Parts: sequence; structure tokens; C-alpha cells
Amino acid sequence: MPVREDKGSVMVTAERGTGPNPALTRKDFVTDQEVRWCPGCGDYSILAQTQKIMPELGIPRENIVFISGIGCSSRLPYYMNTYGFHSIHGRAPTIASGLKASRPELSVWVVTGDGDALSIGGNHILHVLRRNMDLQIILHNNEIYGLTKGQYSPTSELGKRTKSSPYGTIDAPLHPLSVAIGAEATFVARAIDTDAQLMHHCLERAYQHRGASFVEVYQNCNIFNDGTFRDFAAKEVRADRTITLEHGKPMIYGKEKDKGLRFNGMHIEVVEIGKDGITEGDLLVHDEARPDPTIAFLLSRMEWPEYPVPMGVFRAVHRPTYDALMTKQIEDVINAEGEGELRDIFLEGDTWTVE
Amino acid sequence: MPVREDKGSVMVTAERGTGPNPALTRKDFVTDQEVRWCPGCGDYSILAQTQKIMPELGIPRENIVFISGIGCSSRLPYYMNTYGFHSIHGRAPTIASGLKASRPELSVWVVTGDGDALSIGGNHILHVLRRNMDLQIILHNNEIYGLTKGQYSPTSELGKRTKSSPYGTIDAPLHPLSVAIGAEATFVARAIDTDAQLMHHCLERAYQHRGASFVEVYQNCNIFNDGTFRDFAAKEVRADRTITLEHGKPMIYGKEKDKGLRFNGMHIEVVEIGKDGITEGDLLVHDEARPDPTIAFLLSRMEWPEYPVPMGVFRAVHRPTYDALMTKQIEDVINAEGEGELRDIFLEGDTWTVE
Amino acid sequence: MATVTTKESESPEHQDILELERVTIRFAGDSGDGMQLAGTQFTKTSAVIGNDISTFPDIPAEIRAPQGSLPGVSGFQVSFSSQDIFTPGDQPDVLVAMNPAALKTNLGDLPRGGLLVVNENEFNEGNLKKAAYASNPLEDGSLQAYRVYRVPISTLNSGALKDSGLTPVQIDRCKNMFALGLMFWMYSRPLETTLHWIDEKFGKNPAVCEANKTALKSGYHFGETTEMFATHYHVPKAKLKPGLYRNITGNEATALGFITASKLAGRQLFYGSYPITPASDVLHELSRFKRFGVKTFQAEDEIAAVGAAIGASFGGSLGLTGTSGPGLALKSEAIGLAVMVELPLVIMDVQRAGPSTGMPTKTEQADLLQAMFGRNGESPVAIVAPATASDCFNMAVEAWRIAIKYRTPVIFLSDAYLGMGSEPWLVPDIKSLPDIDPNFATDPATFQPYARDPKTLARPWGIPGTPDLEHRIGGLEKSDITGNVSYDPANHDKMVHLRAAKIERIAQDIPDVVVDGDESGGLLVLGWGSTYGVITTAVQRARAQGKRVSAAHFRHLNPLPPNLGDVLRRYDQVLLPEINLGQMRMLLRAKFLLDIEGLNKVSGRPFTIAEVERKIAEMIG
Amino acid sequence: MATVTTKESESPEHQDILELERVTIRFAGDSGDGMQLAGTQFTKTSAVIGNDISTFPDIPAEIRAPQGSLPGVSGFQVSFSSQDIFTPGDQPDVLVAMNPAALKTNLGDLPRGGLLVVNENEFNEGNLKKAAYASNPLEDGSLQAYRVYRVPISTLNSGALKDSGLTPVQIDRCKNMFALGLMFWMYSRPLETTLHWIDEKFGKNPAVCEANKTALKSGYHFGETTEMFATHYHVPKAKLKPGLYRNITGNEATALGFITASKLAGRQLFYGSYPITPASDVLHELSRFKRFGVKTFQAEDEIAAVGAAIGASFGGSLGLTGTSGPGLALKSEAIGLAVMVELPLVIMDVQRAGPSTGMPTKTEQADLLQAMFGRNGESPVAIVAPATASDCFNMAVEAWRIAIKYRTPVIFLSDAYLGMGSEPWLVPDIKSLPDIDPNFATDPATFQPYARDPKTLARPWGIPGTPDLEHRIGGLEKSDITGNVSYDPANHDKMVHLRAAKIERIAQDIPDVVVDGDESGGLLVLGWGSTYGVITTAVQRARAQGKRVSAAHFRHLNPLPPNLGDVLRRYDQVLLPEINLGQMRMLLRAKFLLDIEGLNKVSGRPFTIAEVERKIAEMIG
Ligand SMILES: Cc1ncc(C[n+]2csc(CCOP(=O)(O)OP(=O)(O)O)c2C)c(N)n1
Ligand SMILES: Cc1ncc(C[n+]2csc(CCOP(=O)(O)OP(=O)(O)O)c2C)c(N)n1
Ligand code: SF4
Ligand code: SF4
Ligand SMILES: [Mg+2]
Ligand SMILES: [Mg+2]
Repeated sequence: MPVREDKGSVMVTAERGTGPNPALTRKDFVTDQEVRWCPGCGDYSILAQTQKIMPELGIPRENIVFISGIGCSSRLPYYMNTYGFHSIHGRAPTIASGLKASRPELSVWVVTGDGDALSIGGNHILHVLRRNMDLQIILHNNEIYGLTKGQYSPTSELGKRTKSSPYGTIDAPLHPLSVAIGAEATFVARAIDTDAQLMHHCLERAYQHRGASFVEVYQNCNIFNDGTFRDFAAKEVRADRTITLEHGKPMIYGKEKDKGLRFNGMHIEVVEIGKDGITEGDLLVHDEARPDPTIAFLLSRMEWPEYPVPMGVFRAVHRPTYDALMTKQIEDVINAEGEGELRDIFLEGDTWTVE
Repeated sequence: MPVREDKGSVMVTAERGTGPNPALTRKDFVTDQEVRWCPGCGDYSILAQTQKIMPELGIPRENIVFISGIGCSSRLPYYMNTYGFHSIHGRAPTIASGLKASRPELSVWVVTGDGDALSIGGNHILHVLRRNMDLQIILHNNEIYGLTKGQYSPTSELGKRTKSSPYGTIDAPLHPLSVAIGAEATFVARAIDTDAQLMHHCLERAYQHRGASFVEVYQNCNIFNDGTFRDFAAKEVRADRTITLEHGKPMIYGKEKDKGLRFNGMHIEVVEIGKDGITEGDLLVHDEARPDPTIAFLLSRMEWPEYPVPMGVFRAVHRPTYDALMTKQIEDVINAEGEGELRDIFLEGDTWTVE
Repeated sequence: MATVTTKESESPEHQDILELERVTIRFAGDSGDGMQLAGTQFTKTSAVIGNDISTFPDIPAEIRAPQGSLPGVSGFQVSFSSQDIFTPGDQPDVLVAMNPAALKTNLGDLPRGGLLVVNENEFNEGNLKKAAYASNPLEDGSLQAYRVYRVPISTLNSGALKDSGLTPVQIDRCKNMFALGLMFWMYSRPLETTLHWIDEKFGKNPAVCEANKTALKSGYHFGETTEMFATHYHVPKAKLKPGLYRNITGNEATALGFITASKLAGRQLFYGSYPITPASDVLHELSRFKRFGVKTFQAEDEIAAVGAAIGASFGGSLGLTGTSGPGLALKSEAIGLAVMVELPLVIMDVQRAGPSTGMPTKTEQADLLQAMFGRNGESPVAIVAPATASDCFNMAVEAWRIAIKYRTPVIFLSDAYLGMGSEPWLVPDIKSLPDIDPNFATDPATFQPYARDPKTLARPWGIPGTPDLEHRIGGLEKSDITGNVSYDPANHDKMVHLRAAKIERIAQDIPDVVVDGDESGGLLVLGWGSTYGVITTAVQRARAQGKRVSAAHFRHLNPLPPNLGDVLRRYDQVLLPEINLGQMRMLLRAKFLLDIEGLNKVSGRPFTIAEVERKIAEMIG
Repeated sequence: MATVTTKESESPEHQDILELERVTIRFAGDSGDGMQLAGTQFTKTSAVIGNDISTFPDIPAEIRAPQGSLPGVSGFQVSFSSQDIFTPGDQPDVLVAMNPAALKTNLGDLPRGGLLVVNENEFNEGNLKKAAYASNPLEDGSLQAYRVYRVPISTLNSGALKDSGLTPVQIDRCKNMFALGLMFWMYSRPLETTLHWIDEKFGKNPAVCEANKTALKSGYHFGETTEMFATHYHVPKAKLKPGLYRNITGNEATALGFITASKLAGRQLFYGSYPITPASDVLHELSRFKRFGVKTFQAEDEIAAVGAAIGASFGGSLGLTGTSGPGLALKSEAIGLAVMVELPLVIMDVQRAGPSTGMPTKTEQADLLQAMFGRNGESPVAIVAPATASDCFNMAVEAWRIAIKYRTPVIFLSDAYLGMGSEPWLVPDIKSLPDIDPNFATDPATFQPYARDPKTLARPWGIPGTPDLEHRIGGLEKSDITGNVSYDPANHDKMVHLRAAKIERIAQDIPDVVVDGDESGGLLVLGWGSTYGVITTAVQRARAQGKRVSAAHFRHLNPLPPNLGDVLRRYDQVLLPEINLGQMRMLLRAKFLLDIEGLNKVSGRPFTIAEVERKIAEMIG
């Protein structure tokens, strides 16, 4: 089988290249299974972008694997004509870890939901990120449990009324990207179902990054949580209420490109360019490659309406991946000690012969 | 039973008061069980401070509960003459949550290890912190699995050789306080087994804080990981290599009180007071109550030798606790709807009589 | 099965009214067509007018499928009768199919000669394609075996509502009410209950409210005025036990049972749970009941849910957790802890089809052995299983009686069929239910954490907050009496036996199993859990045919009713139908060394009465 | 038990040498006293000189207790013989007690008349108090029933090492070597093996190296020169099967078996595990073997460990996971997934005493029913159990043969007694072991994810990286052949039966159970797992006394050996000793409807031979 050689890339700091696979088109990634999401569900557009990007990455189809947990979002592998594993609730990162660590040449994608990843699966997310296992993790965050018909999730806003919280929730939500950054993530990004271009960009960057790439996608569940992101994500207001981070560029946003973010003492503030003598030069310049994760963390705290909601790549730093280190350690040992012979370990310690 | 009234304290922003309970002494908190840690283990001094502080907090003994998971550290409840529960590996936060949510008047302490809390129990730590359950969580971090005789833990340094990593580990460690802050913790602090006074202070502050208090204690395992903290924590160097955070005070440290931390653009730097015209006024002033957790997060990233290791209270902010909100929600519903009568819910919906 | 009686009478419009003993209707349509609502309303009305009823919703896989597609079909079956009934009926007598997909998926269950009402408007090219019909079944003669009524429900409905001021989409949503109205007419049911319900539900939106009422009435009048239907039917009142009734699903009854236990014990109910089909409804129910002081804790996972319940029990509350099969697997380790610390704990498992994720909305009884043995070491727990939807109430209370009296985890083993199905519930007189004494330890002079009550072998429950009872518990082996950690071999042996003996002692409180039929001889059909209805009906029918067959049902699965072995030995043959591969059968064979025969079906569906009847016939001719 | 033979001979110093058939020595001291080392060295030397041996370490609870305390006592028992032996001996013939606490905890096992060697220096007031002795047992006459040798081991040792240049603490650490030297003399063993080992171990530190050697020799010479010991002993070589031997623990043999399977299959071994006593040693062993390409993944918990193993299996590696009882409970849900996706997977459970945390270092066979049934739904897996420490190797390979051939999870059920105990292992000839064919699917033209091999019912293993075999698997019910998600009732029923039938098919590869003794009639003592040694010995002894009793042992627990039922029916009585409350007994009773008798012990310890002999006598006089 054709295999993308990726062994020994422990110290590689460059990103992985992409390039079209001329033999394949989007259609090659569509399965014969009927798509079973509710009409209008945000999952459709995530699926569409995922299918679209595949031929552009230059990976042989047989080397691609999609692994998911349980949830509406986790049905996605059934619709991707690649290898796929729709596993059990919360455990996709563990299955993906075993697969990637044992077969580093495969391109392994994890598809998960806010409940799957951050409720039952929180611990695995924590550890897969700190290990920097070379996976793409796509979190469909609809701030609700869709599949089980509408209970609140760990990202649902405080006070939300749902089937299981008829008087409103009392537990504060997690910020998925703060959790990821606190867990030593090397790549974190955010996209939204309604912005195909941004999603495409985040998926591509996630693939290019060697290491665990964590992408939160705001996804509308039009049945149980319709419009949660509307306030800042609706077409009419999006430009003024979100900011797309671009590496090396000042943090400017707004329909008129007239707003920016400035670092002021120890916190971040929104300023108007041109007002009070503020120029582009005063603005914070986005540096996704900062080794220290603090600014990325700060960005992960920004919420509408206090701030524009940051989108795009928050952080992309390089650190050896678990799978590559594992491969390398074995190679090093074999180089040093020679390949193992059963006979040698059978005869470890004292032996004796009975005649 | 005498009960400390704590209901309805949802919006309380003040800290909980302490005051000696004249009827009790340290001895009242010692059990008849033989202490079974290795001689010289850092757990002894944590136990000693815990027993010492109890009578000072002013809580009736019968209202105190210690809950632990499994590990050397998790034996601690057996030595505390209070109510205690030595549960199963990683699950102490869940049991403590059920107890505290159902009996908010109790003072519930969680004792855990780096494996117990951050490996198998990572998800529960995440959620108990975001819920801000009013618990004191004391993490004995010895950067090793002690009880199972010396495998690496999620806080062991990269490359560490242990029984299960004879060629060195390949997974980067977690920073427990970064994880906690990323999980929306309202109180995080750090102490060390050899500094009794600091430990006492952190335990006291943890108790005073209403909400989930997360205290990391560096604890020496002299059998399987002796001396991990020695570089910065040994008596001779401690003053120069650690910094004790004090709310409202500039960040000064060093035997001679001649070093400080300054905020420079977007990162923190170590400066010498008096040199290059630097004065106290230039230093960062510690504000544990900052609503934004970013600076606390930044502090949680500081490591020797690049930086002095911060000790003491990193963050202490107020947010309603889960247990209090739960109590209040029930009270509000009862006030609005009246106390429940079985008859009413038996007869919900349409009923009919058969004669 | 509809039994046509001879009595006929005339309606004003010269249509016939036939009196029937029992009718089973299935409403089927797209998930968006409101079939569950139509079914529920039909059920309520039938109950209110005095029929015995039984229902079963057939909800599609958890994902919403595209409109008109086969996986998107949703069904609701209701059986109503003038006699006691125990199941929602094997096969419908009437199928209401709102679109081609609904017809396709459900027609197989309609017996030849059955009544088929179709919404002919939906049989257009697009929908036929979605349902994978090559040709239109309404046209191609493939429905000849049925009594087909083609009703243009969509257009009749929109016609009736053209002046309602609603959008076309809103109007279309009312067509379930039109269909319901038609069925109400067909089975001589009054409209009041549903009209009242519409008022309550849509009161805030007068236009929608009016439209729904109009649609309902239009459906009814369509039946009355059109000449399409030559006959309509009447099912007289059933002779139920006198009293006040409501309709209840098993999950609702379970929730009420748990709250009732908490009231009877005078202790707060604490429910730790993580949502999972088909158990989530109990979480939804209980979280509505804050005014009872019930605390519901939606945990991060099943382990946290049971952990929190154990913590609550340690604190003296009724620590309850609930889930379905995969969640029970996750709780195994913590249930073992509860066995070791001997605290009251109830674990509800609403079983669904497995293994693994399986078929989440389908029923099965295959978690029994997991409940018995799914923990490391010798780790006995008590198990109870309700027999019917309303029996869920009784067994939920019973689970708590056992848990509290014996300080033990108790697994409450329900299933999707019971949990989602409904039947009339004779509302109990609360005063008639005996209190449950938590019997807390309070006396420091005599308190020993692992001393035991000589009769029950239960240890004392000494809760935090009680002065001078401070003590430590945990998962390491405990020393007898003191509860200190002990590695003593003899002590371990003793404790393993004590824990087993304690569970056995529960049998002293369990009623003997009662046989319905002959005292001995012939065939005994034995059952546990949700097979009660089919077994009872099948055995009654076989006896009516003069067969020597009896039935017995037990609700306590561990320990078993004390007389069970004696009873089994009295019969020539014993048959045990189970919705699994013979799990209880294995336990009984091992215990009693009797060659019990199994009838096993694992298709995600309950047995049909006919299946049990057939097996009886096979065994005794 | 030591059998004194008549032959006597004289040593140069006029001490007697008695020839014995078998001797059992227990070394006991504080955890810090190096008893495990002393015991291991004694074992090695005995093995090297040709005795058959069997050992069992008795390690204290997981926490290091204070020096000299009762919970801090560590023991190591070694039995060596000129005959085949199967167990480390019921009771020691000799007890070496390095301090009062060791005496207190171990004396109960020494038979009256047994040899007792005590380090009298440690019997001071402080140590006596720590061991809760009211008076000094060396002085108060309480040891009269034993042959007591009071040796001032500490002072003799420090005297010998006074010029070693070591600190007093370092010197004291050598006293285990002194004691060992003394035992070597007493049982006529050469010092070479241990001297060699000391060189290897302490080579880098010459002073310590020399000191240990000196201590060892001093102990030996002390025996030779002192007049304290009138006799020493000789145990001739055993008549073992010819070949190359090494000493091996069950956990070591297990690890080697797994690596061997990986070599035989030509596929990488991937071990996902979370540390837990007594399974961790397999993780430690496998992580040393990177040069075999073994990948060990220390996961964040047991669920992640099994998840990773499943992922590795999906990728075509040998996905292995290992744990002990509580960890198996946590893995339940994921094992159910592996059942549904039908991938090869081996799950090792080194059983320990439960329930819950139980007694982590103690042995038990009480996870059998958890292994069989601890999952939701009908979720069958294969189960194998090794009989002895060295048999762990065979069964580890066998587990993989089954897993790969039948595409199924296989549970490998070892226990603390096997895992930690050791015995000589006849090193196998690697070439004699047949290859294991992973038999991957590669042909897109014929590939169907859930098509089945007609003989094994296994589905194809088509791994990522194979062009045009792209497919999706998962935990929802699968459609026969295509593997698509299916809610079809008939399909579910079929798949449940297929999965069960596939596991049953494994029986076609399982050897018949072989009886040791009579073909039929009388009593059959049946066993599985680690009871092999005691049962074999007890039955041999009973037969030697002319009793009509036979033994049979099986290593395949699910499915069972095909002839098992027939065999059982041939005997008048069947006895099944188990270290649980009768778990296999229940399964066999249910399956064969035979009234099998149980002998059950749940004290965290293996049976003694005497216990089995007693039961045999009770049953057949
Ligand atoms: C062990 C287990 N527990 C619970 C469930 C039920 N369950 C399935 S998906 C889900 C949550 C889905 O939420 P999310 O991950 O946000 O996915 P979404 O449906 O919103 O895309 C739950 C609770 C399960 N399948 N397995
Ligand atoms: C379910 C389960 N898995 C594994 C174990 C084994 N185990 C006990 S403690 C422990 C780790 C201890 O490490 P830590 O929490 O750091 O505590 P320490 O002993 O270092 O204080 C492990 C792996 C267990 N008891 N239960
Ligand atoms: S329930 Fe919500 S998330 Fe699930 S498919 Fe429907 S719209 Fe999408
Ligand atoms: S092993 Fe380490 S952590 Fe455990 S008791 Fe000993 S010194 Fe302390
Ligand atoms: Mg979601
Ligand atoms: Mg630790």
C-alpha cells in the first residue's frame, strides 16, 4: 500500500505541505449513505467543507481515517468515503491515538461534539492535546446535546432552559479553546458553520500542522438550540462582531476595517482606528507562533458583546508529536541494541539445562 | 446536629470567616490508624498541616469530610479523625460533588494525587472546577505514581525514565494550575511540603474561599522521585528561586528582596531592583482577584530556571457556587410554586374515574 | 385483534356502528408530522372514556432524517379495549399512513384485510422516490389485500384552514389533527379532551390554537359527512378496578416512584445522571420537580453520575443514578465501591438493544447478566424489574425499600418498551404506602461502622453531621465490625460471605411468586420484566382454548422469590420467554438444575402475543 | 512437605547431610530487608542445580509501612524438589524471620516441629512493641513447638563487614545476603550463581559489591563452622523434561507470549495500559522491549488504554490492553464496542481480590463472570486462562491465535498468584511455533465489511492504507454483509445470533480436555486457572492412597472444550475448587444441568494442597 513516509519527523518544525491529488474529486469522498441530519443543521456545511478539502490535501484516500464518538456530529464518518470509525461516546481520541501511534503514516481526523469532547470525553481531549498526537480534531460546538434531543451541554450558557434544566442551568460553561490551551495544545482554531471560506482555511491549517490540531466550529442546531450564535455570527453583523486572526497582521476588524484590538497594560481593549489618534501601529499584531500561550489564552476569553469574537488560528506552535517520538525512540533503540530476537529475551536471566 | 448555615449564599462575595473552635485541638483530628507512608515522605507534612489547621477554622468536627481517590496521598482520610471516604481511583471529585450538593452545610475536602486528579480523574477535575462546587481540593503532586511503585505521571518531566518508561517518556507534562485556570477555576494556589507556613496559609485561604479551591502541593516522593523539586525548593535556594505571591503587593523576591517581576509588553521578565534604575514601582502588583484569568494563567506557566516558581494564591475570584445555586433554585421554585404535593403530580395530565 | 360483535346500531346518517372489543391503531408519518401527538391524544381520550389502553411509540433512530425518508418515519400504536389489556397489540387493525415512507415501513405489520387510511396528497413522485417505491402503491394494485381509504388529508386540511391567517407551513402542521379527528369519528370518541388540550398548549397563540381545533373538527366532520366510510365503531368501557386513573408511561411512573420513596423516607432525593436514550426522560421528569426538593445533577459522564449519587447517599440522601446499558457498563466500578461501602443506592437501567451502542431506541432485556455480574470480584447487588409501565411506580418504591433497609445498591431494571410505553395507572392512595425508615445511627456509644443488624445483616448508616460518629469508609477490604482496612485472609473470606448473605436475606421480605392458572402440572410460562403483558394474554388465550398452561411472573430478580424453586418443580414443563438469548434461564438452570425451556427473540421488539401462543402450542400441542 | 529419606552421609565437619525430596523455605522480614531478593536468588540457584521449583512472593499492601511494623512485612516462599512440583508449597518447612513483625505474621503457617531461623538482634524492645508482642517470644517459651535457631544475623553481618568502608546503614542492608548464605549452606547449594549476580548488579560500586559477596560467604561459613546446626540437607535434582530452562514469573511469561504472538503474526504489538497492581509488571516488561518494535502506550486511564488498543487493531496491529479487576470494569463499554466491530483484541486481566479496590496484592478468581457478562446487551467474548506461571506464555499466544482468526476480543484471565509467582520454564523452540496469519482483506472486488468466513464466521480485516477498501465501522447495529447501520429487527436478531455462533465456533480449535487418572467413575476434580498446581498435587496424593479420584483442567473458559460435558457425565461426582464463590460452577451447572460440587475459598490466598485433599476425603472418604 502506498504510504506517506512520516517517520522520524520528530524535530521537523516546518508544516506539512498540501497539494491537490489530481486523481480525486470531492465526489470521491461522498458515500452512498443517506445523510440523516435535520434539514438546516449546521453539520451539513461542515461535512461539505470536509469533503471538499480532501482532494486538495494530496493524501491517498486509503490513508485517511475519520474517527468519531457519539452525537449528531459524530455521524459524519458515515458520509465520508474514507476509512471510518463511529465509536462510543467520548472515546474517539483514544481510538485515534492508538491508530495514529501504531500507524503514523495515516491521516487521522477526529470528529466530535461539545458533549462528546468536553463532557464525557474531556479527559481524553486533555491528554491527546498534551501528548501532541498528530491528529485533526474537529469539534462541532452547538452548545447542546443534539442526538439525545436537547439537554444542556458543558458549553451551554448559564441559566439556559432545556429539557434537563427547566428552571435554567446553574453550571458555568467551559470555553473549549481555554481548556485546549490549558492542556498544552499546539494548534487551536475556531470556525463557524456559516463561513465556508474560514472553515476551509481552518481545516487546511489543521491538516498542515504536525501535532494535535484542535478546531472548534460553532455549529447551529436548528432544532434544539437555534440561533445561539446569531448575535455575532449573522451575516449582517458578522464583520463587526467577529475578528479573523491573521498571523503577522494587526488585529483589525469591522465592515469598514475601522476597529482594532490594542493591548493596554494587562488587558485587551477595543479601539477605533482614526479616533483619538489611534493608528494601525498601535494595534496588537497576531502571532500564532508565540511559544508562550498566554496571549492565545487571552484571545480565548474574548466574548461578544464585550469583544468581537476571534476566529481563525489562535495558536500554531511546533513541538515533537507523540507518534513521531514513539517511532523515533524505537528506531534509536534498535540502532543502539539491534533488532530484538525472541531467543535473547527468552533466555534473559539465568538459564540451565536439564539433560 | 449543629449546622453551619450556608444556604442561599449565592451572591455572597465576601470570603468565609475562620476562627478557632475552642473545644478542639490538633489531637482531636488524629485517628488511631498507623500512618503507612514511607519514612520521609512529603505526605507527612501535608497531613500535619491539615490536622493543625482544622481546629483553627471553627468548624464542628462532625461537619468535616475528607474524600480521596486512590494513591499514597489518598490514604490521608484514614488519618483524619473526621468523616472520611477513601473512594476509587480518580473519582473523589464526583463523590464530593454529590455530598456537597446534597449537604451544602458540610465542609468537604478532596485529597488527591497527580495521577488520581490529572490522569484518570482529569475530567472530573475539569467539571468540578467549572461548576465551582464549594470544595477544597488538595493535589499532592509528586510527579510520579507512588502507590503503584513508580510509573511516570502526567506531571512527570519529559524524558523521565521510570519503570514504565525505561527509555524516557515522550509525553509532555501538564501544568496543573494551567489546567485548572483553563477550566474556569475560581481559586488556585500552590504550596510545597517543606514550607509549613505557606502550606498553612494556602489551606486556610482555600477554606475561606467559597467555591472550588484548587491547591497544588509539591510533594516529595523520596522513594520513587526523590528530589524533583530540590532545584528550586531546597532551603538554601528557595528564597531566590521561588516567589510568594501576595495580593496587592509588588512581586518581589530573593533572599535580599532584590529581585522582582515586571510586565514588559506581552511577557513577564525578571528584573533586579536598583539596577538600571528599576524601583518597586515598576513591578507587577499581584491581583489575585482580577476577573480575567490571563495573568494567573501567565503565572502558572513560569518555571525554574527561566523564572522563579510562583507560590501562594494565584487567583481568588468570586462566582456563585453550584451547591448554593442549587439550593437557591429549589427555594425559589418552592416560593413560587409552593412545596410539592405528591397528589398533584400523580394527577398531572388528564385523569378519569372508573366506578 | 378486533373482534367484531354482532350488535349493530344505526347512526343518524345511516352509517353502521359496530361494537368491537378491542382495536389497535397505528399512526405513522414523518417525524415532523406530529404522529406522537396524535397518538397520545387518541390514547388520552380513550382512557378518559373508560377503555383500558396500552401504547407503544416507535420512534426513529436518534437522528432526524430528511423529510419523507424511510428512516424518518415515526409511529405510535395505541390499543384500546373494553377488557383488561396488557400489551399495545401485536398488529394494528388500522394503519394511518401520512406519506409513502410511512406506508412502506409499516404495511408489513398490517394484517390482510386491515384498514388502511392514507394521505393521498403525499403520494407524489418525490415522496415515492424517497420511499424507494418504483411505482405508486395506490395505483399499482399492490394494496388490494387491504381496505384502503384514500383521503386527501393535506388538501382537506389546508382547505379547512385557508382563512386561518397562518402560513402554508403552519397550516400543514395541523394535518395530524385532521387525521386524529377522523379517527375520533371512526371510533366514536368525543373531541373535548383534545380540544381542551389544544387550548392549554396553544393558548398563547390564538391563531394556531383555532387552526388546530378547526383541523380536528374538520377531520371528524369529514368522517361524519363523507360517504367514504360505511361503518364506524364503538368500543365500550372496560371493567377496570374502580378508582382514579391517569395515563402514564413507564419512565413517568418510575420518576414518580422515586419521588414517592423520598417522601416516604423523609429524605431528599438526589439524582445523578448523564442523558442517554431511553432513560433521559426520567431526568427530564425529575428536574421538573424542584418543588419536592429533588436535586438533579446532570453529570459530565455516567461515572460522575453514580459517584455523585454515592456521595449523596453517604450524606444521608437517597442517592439515585439512572442510565441505559452502555452507561451501566461505565458505572460498574463505582457500583462495586457501593457494594464495599454498603450504602443505599439505586441504579436505574432502562435497557435498550445492545451490544455496544446497538439500537438506542429499541427494547431488550439483555442487561440482566451485566446487572448481576458486571463488576470485579464477588460483588452482589439486589435487582428488581417492573412488569408494566405502571408497575414501574411500585418497583421504584420497592427498590428504595430494599436499598435503605439493607444498605445496598439495588439495580432497577426497566426497558425501552416499558419506559416509553404507557397504560392507565390507578393512582395510589398515598396514605396507604408505608413509610421507609432511614434508621440513621446516632449513638456514639454503640456505633461501629461495620457492625451488623442480626436480622438484615445491614450495617449502620451514620451520616456526616452526626457528632462523634466520625469514621472512614472506602473500597479496600474492611474489617468486620470496625470497618478498618484489613488484609487478613480470614476476614476477607468472612466479609465476602457476609456481603453475599446480606443480599440473600432480602428474600425474607420478598413475596412468594403467585401462579395464574393451575397449582401444578402442565406447562408453566414464567416471565420477568416487560414480558408480563404478552405472557399473561397468551396464557389466558391458551387456557380459553382449554390448554393446561399457567403463568407466573416475578419482579425480584436477585434474590429470587423464596418459593420460586418449589413452584417450578411442580410443573411438567417450564417456558421462559426473554428478549435476550436466555439470561435468566441460565441463572435458573444453574440454581435449580431444571431443564427450563427458552423462547428468545432479540430483534429490538417486544414479543407478540402470537409468538408466545405459538410456542405454547409447540410445547403442549 | 519435607520427606526425610533414610540415606545419610557425613560432611567433613561431621555434620549430617539428610537427603530430602522437597523443601519449602519462607524468607520474611521488613519490606526494607531485601527478602524478595534473597528469595529470588535462592530460587535461581535451586533451579540452576536442577531442582523443580515454585515460588510465591507475599508482598505487603501497596503502601510502604513504617519499618518494623506488621503491615510492613514482606515474604517470599520458595519450594524446591527432586520431583515435579506444582505449587510453592502449603506451609514452609523453614521460616527465616528477620524481625519480630515477620515472626508474628508468619509463624502461624509454620507447622509444629518446623525450623525457625530468627535474627535475634532485632528482638529488641522497640521492635517487639511495633509487632505488638507483650513479651519477647524468644524468651517466653511460646516457640517451644518449633526448632528455633537464634542467629545474631545483624551483628554477625556487621562484624564481617566492619572493614568494608561502608556506612552502618549500607552494611545493615547486606544482612539479607548473610541470611541467604546461611540457607545456601543448609541446603547444600553453590554460591556461584548469586556471586555472579552480585557482580552484575553492583559492579559499578565495588565496595558495595564486595560487601554483599562477603556477607553471603560469611553466612555460608557461619553455617559450616558453627556448631549450631547439627544437620544440613540435600535435595537431589528433579527429573524434569530435558531442555533449556529459566525461571519465570507468570507476568514475565505473559509478556513474552504476547511478543511471540506479534512475531508469529508479523504484526506490531501495541500495548495500551494504565498501571494497576498486579498487572503493571507486564507494562514494565513490554516497555523494555522497544527493539521488538513493541509500542507501549501508558494511557490516562483504562478506558483510553482499551480505546487505543482497539484503534491499533483497526489499523492492523495486535491491539492489546491489560489491567486488573477494577480496570476491567472500566473497560466494559469499550470491550462491547470491540464485540460489535469484530476486531481482534486481547484484554489481559490479572485478577486480584475484590470487590472494589479489595486487596490489591492478593489473588482471586472472581472476575470470571465479569469477563463473561460484564457488558450491556448480548456481548460474547472468548476467554482463556493459563494454568501455571509458565503456561501464561502458551495461553498468551493462544489468546492471539483466537483473536486474529475469529476477529474477536479475547480475555486472558490470569491472577496475582500466577502473575507474581514463578517456576522453571522450558524455553520453547521458536521454530516449533506455527505462524499466525493475519489474513488481511485486500481485494476490493470481493470485500464486504461484514461478509463472513463460512468456517469461522469471522469477518474480513481490511485495514486503513489498503486502496479501495474504504469502509466505516461502529457501535450501532450493523447490517449483515454490508456493515451499514441497520435498525431492521430481523437483521438484529440475526446478528446477535451470528456473534454468539462465532464465539461458539472457536470450540472447533480447542483441544479436548484430558483427564489425569481414571477414564470414568469415582470423583473428578475439575479446575481452571491457577488452581492447577494444588489440584494436581492433591489428586496425585489421593490416588497414591488408592482413592478413586481423577483430575481435569481446562484453559479455554469460553467456549469450553468440546468434550467437557461428556467427560463430566462419566464420573459419579465432580468437584470444582475455585478462588471465588463458585462462578465457573454456576456456568457449568447451567450448561450441563449436573450437580457439580464446589470448594470455595475467598481469602486472597491460593488453596493449600491439604485443603483440596481434605475435601476429596470428605467426598469419597
Ligand atoms: C456512554 C454513553 N452515554 C450517553 C450516551 C447518550 N448520548 C449520545 S450522544 C450524547 C450527547 C451528544 O451531544 P454532542 O456531543 O454535543 O453531540 P451533538 O449531538 O450535539 O452533535 C449523549 C449524551 C451514549 N450514547 N453513550
Ligand atoms: C481503576 C484503577 N486503575 C488503576 C489503579 C492503580 N493505581 C492506584 S493509585 C495509582 C496512581 C497513583 O498516583 P498518584 O495519584 O499520583 O498518587 P501517589 O501514589 O503518587 O500519591 C494507580 C495507577 C487503581 N487502583 N484503580
Ligand atoms: S438535532 Fe440539531 S445537531 Fe442534531 S441533526 Fe438536528 S439540527 Fe443537527
Ligand atoms: S511511595 Fe513515595 S509518595 Fe508513596 S508513601 Fe512512599 S515516599 Fe510517599
Ligand atoms: Mg452538541
Ligand atoms: Mg503522585
